[in-house]
Amino acid sequence: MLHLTIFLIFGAVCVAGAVNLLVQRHPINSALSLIVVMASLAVEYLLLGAEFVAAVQVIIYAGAIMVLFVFVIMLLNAGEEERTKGSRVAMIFGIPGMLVGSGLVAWVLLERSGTHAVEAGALPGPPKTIAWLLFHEFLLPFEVTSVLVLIAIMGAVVLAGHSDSGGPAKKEG
Amino acid sequence: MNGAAQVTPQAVEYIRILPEIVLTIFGIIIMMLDPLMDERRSQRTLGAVGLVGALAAIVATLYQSQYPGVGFWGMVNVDSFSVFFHFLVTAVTAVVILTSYEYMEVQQIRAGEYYGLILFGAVGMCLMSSAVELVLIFIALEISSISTYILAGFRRRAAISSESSVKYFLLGSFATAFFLYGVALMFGATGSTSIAVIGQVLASGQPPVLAYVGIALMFVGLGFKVAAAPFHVWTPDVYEGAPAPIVGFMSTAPKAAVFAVLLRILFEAHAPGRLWLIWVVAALSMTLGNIGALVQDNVKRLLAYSSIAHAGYLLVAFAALPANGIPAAMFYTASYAAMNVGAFAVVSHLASAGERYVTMEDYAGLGRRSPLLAATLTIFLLSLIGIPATGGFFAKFYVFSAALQANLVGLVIIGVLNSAVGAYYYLRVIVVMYMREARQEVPVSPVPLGLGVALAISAVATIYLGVLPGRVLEYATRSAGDLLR
Amino acid sequence: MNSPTLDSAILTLVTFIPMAGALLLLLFPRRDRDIRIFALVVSVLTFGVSLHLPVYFERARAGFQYEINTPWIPTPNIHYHMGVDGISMWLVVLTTFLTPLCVLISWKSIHERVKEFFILLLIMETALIGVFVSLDLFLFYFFWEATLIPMALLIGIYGHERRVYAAIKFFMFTMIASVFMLAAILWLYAKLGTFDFVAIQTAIRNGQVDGWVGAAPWLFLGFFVAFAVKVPLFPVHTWLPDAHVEAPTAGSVLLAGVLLKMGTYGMLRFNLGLFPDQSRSNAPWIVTLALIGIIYGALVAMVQPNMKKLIAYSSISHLGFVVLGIFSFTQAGLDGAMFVMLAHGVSTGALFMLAGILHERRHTFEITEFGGLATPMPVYATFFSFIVLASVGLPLLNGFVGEFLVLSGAFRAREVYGILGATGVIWSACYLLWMYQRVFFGKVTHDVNRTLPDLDMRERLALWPTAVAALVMGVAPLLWLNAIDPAVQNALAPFAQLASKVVGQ
Amino acid sequence: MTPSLHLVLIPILPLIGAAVNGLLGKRFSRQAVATVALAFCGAAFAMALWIALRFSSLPIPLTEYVAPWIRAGSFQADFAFYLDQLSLVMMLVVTGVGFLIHIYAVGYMWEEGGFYRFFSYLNLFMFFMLTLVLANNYLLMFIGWEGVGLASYLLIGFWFTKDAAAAAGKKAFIVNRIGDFGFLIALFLLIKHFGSLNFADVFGTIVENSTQYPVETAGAGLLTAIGLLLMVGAAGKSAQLPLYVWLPDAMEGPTPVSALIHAATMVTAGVYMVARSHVIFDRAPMALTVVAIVGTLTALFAATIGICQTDIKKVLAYSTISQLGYMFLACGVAAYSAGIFHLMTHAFFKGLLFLAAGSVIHAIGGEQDMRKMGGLRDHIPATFWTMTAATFAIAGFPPFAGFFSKDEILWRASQVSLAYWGIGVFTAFLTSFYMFRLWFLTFFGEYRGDQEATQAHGGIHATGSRAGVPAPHGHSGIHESPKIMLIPLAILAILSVMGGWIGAHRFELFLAPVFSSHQTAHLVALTSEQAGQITAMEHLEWVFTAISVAAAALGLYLAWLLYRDRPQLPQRIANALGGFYHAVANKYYVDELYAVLFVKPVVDGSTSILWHGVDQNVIDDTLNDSAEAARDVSDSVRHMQSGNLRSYAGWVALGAAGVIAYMIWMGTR
Amino acid sequence: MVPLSYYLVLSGILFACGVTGFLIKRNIITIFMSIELMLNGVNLSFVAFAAQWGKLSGQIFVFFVMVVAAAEAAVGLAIIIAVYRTRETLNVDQVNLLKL
Repeated sequence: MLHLTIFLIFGAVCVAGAVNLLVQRHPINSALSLIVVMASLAVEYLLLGAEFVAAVQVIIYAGAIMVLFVFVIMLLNAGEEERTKGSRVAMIFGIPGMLVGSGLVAWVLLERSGTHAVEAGALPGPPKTIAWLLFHEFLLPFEVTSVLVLIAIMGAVVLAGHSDSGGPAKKEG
Repeated sequence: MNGAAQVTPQAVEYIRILPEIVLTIFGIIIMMLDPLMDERRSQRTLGAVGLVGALAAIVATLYQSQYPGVGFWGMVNVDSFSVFFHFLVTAVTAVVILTSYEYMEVQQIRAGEYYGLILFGAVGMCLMSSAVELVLIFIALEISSISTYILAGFRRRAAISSESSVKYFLLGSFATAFFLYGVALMFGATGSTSIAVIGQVLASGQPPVLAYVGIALMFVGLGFKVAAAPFHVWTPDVYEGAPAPIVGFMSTAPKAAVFAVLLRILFEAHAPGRLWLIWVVAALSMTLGNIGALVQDNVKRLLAYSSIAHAGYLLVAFAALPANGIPAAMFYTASYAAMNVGAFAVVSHLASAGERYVTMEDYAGLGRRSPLLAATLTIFLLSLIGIPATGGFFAKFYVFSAALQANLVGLVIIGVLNSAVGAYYYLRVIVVMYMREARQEVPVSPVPLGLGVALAISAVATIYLGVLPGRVLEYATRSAGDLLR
Repeated sequence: MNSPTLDSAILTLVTFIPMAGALLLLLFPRRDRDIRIFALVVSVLTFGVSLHLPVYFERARAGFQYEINTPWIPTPNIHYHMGVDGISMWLVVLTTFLTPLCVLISWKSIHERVKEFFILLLIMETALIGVFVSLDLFLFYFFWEATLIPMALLIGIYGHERRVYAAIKFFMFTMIASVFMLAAILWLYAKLGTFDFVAIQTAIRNGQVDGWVGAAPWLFLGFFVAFAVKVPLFPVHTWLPDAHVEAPTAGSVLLAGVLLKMGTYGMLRFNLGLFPDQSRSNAPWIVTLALIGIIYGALVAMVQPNMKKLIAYSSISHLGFVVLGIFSFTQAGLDGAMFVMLAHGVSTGALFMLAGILHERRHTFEITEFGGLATPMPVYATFFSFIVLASVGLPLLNGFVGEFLVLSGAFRAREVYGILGATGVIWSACYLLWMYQRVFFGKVTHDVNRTLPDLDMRERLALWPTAVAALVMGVAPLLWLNAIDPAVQNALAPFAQLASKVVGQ
Repeated sequence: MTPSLHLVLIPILPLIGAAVNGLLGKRFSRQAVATVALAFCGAAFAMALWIALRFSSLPIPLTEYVAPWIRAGSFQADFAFYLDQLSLVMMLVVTGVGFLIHIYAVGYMWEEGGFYRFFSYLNLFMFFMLTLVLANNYLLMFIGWEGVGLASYLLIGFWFTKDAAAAAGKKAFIVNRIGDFGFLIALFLLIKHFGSLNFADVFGTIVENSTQYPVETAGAGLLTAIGLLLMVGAAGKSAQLPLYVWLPDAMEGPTPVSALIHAATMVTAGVYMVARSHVIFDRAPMALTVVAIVGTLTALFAATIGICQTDIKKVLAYSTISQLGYMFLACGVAAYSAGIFHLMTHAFFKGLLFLAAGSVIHAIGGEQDMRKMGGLRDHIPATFWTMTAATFAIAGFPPFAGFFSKDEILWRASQVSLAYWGIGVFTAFLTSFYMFRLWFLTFFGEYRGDQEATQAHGGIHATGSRAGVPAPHGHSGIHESPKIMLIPLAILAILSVMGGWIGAHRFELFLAPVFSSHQTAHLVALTSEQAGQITAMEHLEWVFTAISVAAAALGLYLAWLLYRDRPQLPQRIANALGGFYHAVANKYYVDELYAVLFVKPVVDGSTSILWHGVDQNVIDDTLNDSAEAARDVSDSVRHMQSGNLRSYAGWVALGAAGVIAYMIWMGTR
Repeated sequence: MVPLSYYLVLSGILFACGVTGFLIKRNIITIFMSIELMLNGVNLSFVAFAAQWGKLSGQIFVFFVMVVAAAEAAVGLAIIIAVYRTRETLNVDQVNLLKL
């Protein structure tokens, strides 16, 4: 019961954070709501017994990635969002599409995915086991991510770095 | 599953990822050389290194084909199918690098990252075709995607380039999320992310609905990557804004790799319920792509629409029976790669500094100013139309005949009609080149060696596939057998 | 010598000599004169070699001769299968006959991008010959489509003012139509696993194709639409006048002389050959269209102010005769249809050459720009009148034999066909003679025309063969008919039942 | 059996002449051209004579097979020639009159440009005409049939710089084509039902299977259809109603051409064809009736027009039409030999009339309007006298040739219906009237032309005289024609006088093998039934003859009255008649009527409805509109690409929803 | 005891919120954050399914997803900076030079 309560509380926080992300107009507020979502998700992971994931969620996601976001928001001094009307398609087709799609998926998840229930900490995921998996069965993906990271670094350097001539970028085309 | 018991991979398993390793190593070499050289010299040297890397990867692929089998605990599977796509990707990479030499100099683009990203991207693409595990596929997909996001924005000073990049990036990530959600649901439905296992589960008895949803979401993600309607909307914008050689690259190599993934998921994993889904998507892609292209004046944008249409033709093969459909699709990717890379090579040559000359008007009188270049482009365009004696013809031919063998008459009718309508806009380019006089002076510099070689390779490949398609198709058929085994 | 090796290689030779010539031409330096001479040599050589076909042809044998059949592409099962019968052989010869004349007639009128022009022309010849000799549906389609590009380029690059429009129109019309044929071919392949014409024909006749009953009408239409546009049959003919008017002379000659025959040849070979039942049941409306084409084409031709357009519409009318003959399913009708194809190729080809000669001098085709030309250009006028008379269908010239046979065949099939078709005889006299009168008779109305030079040697050289051919074909049509007849008989075998039924009525 | 007569040579010889002159004549001198033309034409005549001399010893009918021509399946038509009494007569007339006219033409055309061309065409005409009469099958006959049309076209348009000449040539060809259309359909019917076009085959089949091909009295059958269609062809070629319109215009051609083609030979081809096909017509009484009616009406109709014409050649042209009507009348009453007889005599006197008229025109420098002639009797006596002979012949005065043949026709016609006879006699009166009108206007009274026109020597004789002109003329007022022209005149005059003396009955006897061998039971029955009546009417014939001669005399008197005695009277009569006179003078406005009824609707309809309407507005616009529509659709598809990222995501979301919905539906099915 | 489907629905809601955010937000950075939201939703699914099947590999996936997300973030933000430099705006509705 406690389990369910915790789930519900943090689930609600999580959803509230997500919705807040949507309604907030200043990006920094959205970023903060996102951090709330991530943190509450970390609790849900713990409920599911994924300790390692929960930790990583907090450290990498909420920590590193979101810091990056906040940093960029600050850097670009992004102000409040203007409510421009750029896209009717998104409203006329996108939102209904999203509603229909997620409704259908929700229906499937509720009705068709069986009546499994999970105990708190049902599948403990201690770092050691995870590490074993990571360096054996998932060795290749793990190694490959290094390429991914390399690309990310290069990309960041190329795109965000100063242009070759050193001066501010000119507008073209 | 030989990997379960063992602790470290065997040597042969490294051979099974040899091309990827080679590409990575050369990518790293480029990165390390880059700071050691001054700007001017680095352009050529790094390009040369990149080319060597791509060629080495081709050699590695050929070598690798001697050692088929599974590696890394069921993560990768080297079979003729993967070898086919490895070869395709690495060859395209090599040609694109050749194309880029001149472009880099004209556009003043930093070479180190450029070639490095191409090679690293190729790693992802290669891996996609040999990966048989959804997570690895996902990572490989991301490698190729992210590298192309960056490459699309490489002309940083051009607003359209960065816009192209950001659009591609955001929508790409959006679609990736769908794909990933699909993977998750698939994992939930079958308890595994290994394609082989999924295939076993799905093939035995009625698959759970969750699996259907999983397939649907993965299809959305992959459909986006191959620019299939209605997930194609990004294509014209991105292709227009991205540097021309990169468009040539990203409209072929990653697409081919994603098609490989799609083939694996749909056929090797015995995805259920694909027929009408593909039917509609294919029909829609062909139609929207062709119709959209009719009024385009920007050649890059035109070719973008054309690539949507070609994705549609290709998807027709997916609706066919696997035994015919897979080889047809593979052949199509190959010939599409040949002609499209070639076409974009010409476009990038003509674009000139700042990609100024990319509209139809700029091509006027090309047949007179630069007959050979115009003739080469004509070959590619004819192939894109699907005129006999070019690869494009046989590609369509196989696809449609595969579809007919599955009795998809309606789809074939839509397809052939589309290819006839599509002829119009390719023809417009030819017409402009040969039959109209230039209104303004558009400079055409002589074709440099690298580009010449690239064009020659593409043209020869296009013609070869159009005159003697037998061997390639035979190989593709064998691969299909491997895949379906 | 008529050796077996040569026999099997001859079709390949005939088909690809022009292609080889084109490739060699690629390597030529841009010396226009040499290029012209070389192109002429190649085309004459092709003609010479192609004469082997009729010379050693076994007239009495109905089947395919000079066959060559080797696998080309294993998957799909494509064979390099060529062969000719009495029907296709003459079309090959017609093609090789007209090409040297095209080279000659383009000698001076093409002075820019000469090399490309002759390369395109020679490639065109290869493709055209290929269409007629292919016995593998795939190979056929291959050549069929291959004709499109060089012709579109010839029109688009070397044509007149509205050349681009005409080129695109030509391309799109024929392209859209021919994809239906592709679909039909693919269907056949999907069911039978072969493209071989003979094999498919046998399978169909033995009823070995599943789903045939439902599919056959559509397949028939698929083929028919492609051919009908090429012919061109009535409602889909509008590309032809535009294409002709804009095309350079050589383009027009090949277009009218050979290209259109691809359509009628296709109907004869494939529609009749593969779908006898469907041909039979669809004949009424096809014949109706053909008749409309005959009369309509003639009437519209009559009021054209543009000489080339007039000839183009007359082609529509003449090709209507061919279709009428083919779908009369009578021996005479088909013999006649074949003969009209050949005769029309010669005489309309010559007419276009003549129009082109005039254009070279005056750069216009408007009839009102001329008048009284017989005074400054008597030799030209004589040639023109001869060809006009051939085209009008004067007995002892080539036009008559075919039209007569077609009409008598059509009449035999159903009286009203013959009667309506025969009105075309009147119309053709009307529009051609009227045009001739306006161009050549009366006083010279424009001063520029007073000093027009008459034909020079080269032009005479180009025109003489057509004139001689027109005469020989009219006087001794048996030279052609005795090869055509058995082949037609063969083609009509499945219709024997029908024929007897009609006669019985 | 004679091994071979080389009949083929008869048509071929002129063809060779035509080819030689046509290809090389440009470099020949005029003498050489004339020599070639005359030699080959004369050779043909000589051969014809030679055959005629041997005729009694030949196995008649005689077929000479030369070469195969067309074969398609079981149908075949060959180059083969056929000789019987009928073709012999025709051959002699054609070669004989043709040769004479050739001779005449040498003189007449001497100063013209394109001399070689003219003789090449003329020889070509001979070739086709001889092919026509010697053919052994309808298709070969059709060659000649069309071929003479061609030659006529070429020769009418010989002075091609004259628009009227060119137009007339074209008109002739096209109107002939309309007739040929009927001929062709008849051929198709023959092929369909007999499988052959050989005279022997077709007629043999009909005669042998009289049960299958009975006399079609009950209603129109196959043979009636064939007969009527053949008649359409004949009407085109022989200028019968309603297809006669080309012949008057054809007078734009040089006069020898008018004489040879449009009087003596070609225009009679229709008569020959009907006579040749008599086996068919005999069994198709309805067709015969049509032939007779058409012939009668044409005779009358053309004669009335002839009265008011002022152009000397036009008068002759309408007279020709009228005389041809007589011949058809003869055929229509199954009096084929009478028709052929008239054909022959007509060839003599009408040929002569034209040649003489040519001589007149030649004499006064190209003037053709009779109102500007007059009093030429003294200037050109030879022409006058020959012309007189011909005029009396055509008017039907005994003992001139025309009397015998016309009388025979009228008599035979009266046997069938008195209406035919009545109209025939009235026409004879008209004929006599307008011929003597011509005669008086031309040769009597005062010369009404202006002297200068004769000096200038005519607009059409554009080219100047050259060295070697046989007789000095052209610049010294009215002059007689040279000898080379007068000799043919003389010969023809003799023939016009004596040509009828063999007598219609003897002529009929000669042709009897042709026309009676297949005589049907029906006609035989008819004649035997009425045999007594016929003998009873023997004396009636004399009465009829007297009446027709009286009619001719009346015509002569009236002409004398109006044009000699009181020249002002015609104008008053014309005024009194008013509209009717104008209608007649303007040839009943038939040309205009045709123009309004046929030509204009076709041309306008083709232009505005078919070309601009269907082709451009319907077909092309439909296609352009659909292309435009495709572009519009394309434009709207473009607008999917609004450039807005969120819209793109919207499309993706929508698509995803669709895919998900579909897959869930698949999964839960 | 929490029914598994609750977790899954929660993940679905997050995913849907992410999609919605992509559709309605104008600021490029916020849109990017919406994508992160979607990925987080997916991660929850992975962990939940891992619990359902008793397979740890599901948790490994999450790890990889995070790595990818990190890489994407680095690149994505760099791209955003580049865009900002050329366009001086972060409003997607104004980043529409490329269209039609």
